[in-house]
Amino acid sequence: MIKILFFAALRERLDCEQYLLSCDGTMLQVTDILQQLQSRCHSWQQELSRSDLLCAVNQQLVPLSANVQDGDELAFFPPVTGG
Amino acid sequence: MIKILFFAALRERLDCEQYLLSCDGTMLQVTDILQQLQSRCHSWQQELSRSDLLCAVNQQLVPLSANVQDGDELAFFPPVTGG
Amino acid sequence: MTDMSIFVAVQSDDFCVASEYNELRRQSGCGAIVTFSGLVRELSDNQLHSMTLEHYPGMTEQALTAIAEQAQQRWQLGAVHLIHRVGSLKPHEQIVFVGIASPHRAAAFAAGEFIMDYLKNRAPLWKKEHTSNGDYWVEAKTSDQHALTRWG
Amino acid sequence: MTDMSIFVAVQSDDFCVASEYNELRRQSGCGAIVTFSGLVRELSDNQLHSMTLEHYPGMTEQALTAIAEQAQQRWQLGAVHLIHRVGSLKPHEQIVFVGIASPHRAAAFAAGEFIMDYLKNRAPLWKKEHTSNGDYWVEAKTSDQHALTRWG
Repeated sequence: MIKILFFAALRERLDCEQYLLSCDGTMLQVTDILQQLQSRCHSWQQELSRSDLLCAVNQQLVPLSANVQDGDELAFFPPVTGG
Repeated sequence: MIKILFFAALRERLDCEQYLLSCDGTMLQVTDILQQLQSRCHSWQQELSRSDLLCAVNQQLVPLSANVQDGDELAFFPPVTGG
Repeated sequence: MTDMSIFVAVQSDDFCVASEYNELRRQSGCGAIVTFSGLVRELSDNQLHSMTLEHYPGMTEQALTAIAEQAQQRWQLGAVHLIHRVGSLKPHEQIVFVGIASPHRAAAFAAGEFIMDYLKNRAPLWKKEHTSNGDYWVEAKTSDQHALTRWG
Repeated sequence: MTDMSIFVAVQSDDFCVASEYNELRRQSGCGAIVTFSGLVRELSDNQLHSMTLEHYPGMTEQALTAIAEQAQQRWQLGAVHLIHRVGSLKPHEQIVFVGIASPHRAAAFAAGEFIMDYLKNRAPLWKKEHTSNGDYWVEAKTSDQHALTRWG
């Protein structure tokens, strides 16, 4: 199982805070997961193909080419605006 | 009359805090006054020819080429070390 | 300077700059203390009623700690205090605090700027403004992205 | 931002960073407050008993005000507070305070650094250290002179 979190404007637009993806144990890239999520519906397709989408695996910022495996916590969010 | 003030290490080395120079009303350069002061004795000669000597006329930093006139307040001091 | 310390907090409560400053001052061997505080600015015409700071619990603390550690690797620092508030904030309220104690002023200033630049680009925090005209997520500024380039 | 203000003081009394910060926070339209405090550092082996800050009364106040004004011409600043102590100071005591309130953090940081760089080179203040080995006037640092070059 891979836990996927969405934050801020992305969370609101997807109307989803957390999504659980079953995982057969093979190593995946973040891009593979994104493709699966994008195929859910038109709005997910649109929101998850934004060029400014940021991604964290196990709470570390990573590029979309990063690997993910069973048990990981994956998060997608828009550019940050703290400070 | 021109009031001349000395500060910090320079004041100590000259053993002089304030020096009054009579002035006949003609416009002088700071360098002219320095020459007069340097001629007083060997230690004044030495201390007042240091290349890092700073000068203020009427409490504004100026180069040694600046003009001074009767009634001005002139000050010499070493590089500043506040902050 | 005998030791280095990092203090990081993510909290909904307000912070007290005076307390943080007094802690930083206790760091031995430090002749320079720089603090930065970020406040909620009003919009023009007082349209901003409040702001909500959303964050990624757990990751925010890690990200802020990592940024403080990077600063300590780059400069000789005695102490770094980094506090970010989350939740609902009104205009004029304090949002973020960065405090640096260092032997030297150049290091203290540079570390403060570095930490704020990285925080603005790397810490998972998002602002939503509640205004007379509706609620809006704040857009990231390209100037904040450009600020990072100077650190190589 | 409705107005700009400059507060300059040269005093033997200690100052209170918390009070200065609270004043700076009152400046409307400012989202960023940067403070710098300089403290008396110990020498190695605790040899420093105290320090005397000599200054040029009258000129010091003028020089500090002129530096603050220059900063306000370069950057969009709401308020600048600049306090320098004179007289006898012990290790760990506060020497100098610079506080900046500005709409933007980059301006606040830059103005703080600018003011300290100019103060170190232009304000008529001199430090004499009283140590176990005697009394010594502090030598000006070339690094402080070089710091000025970046401001053009």
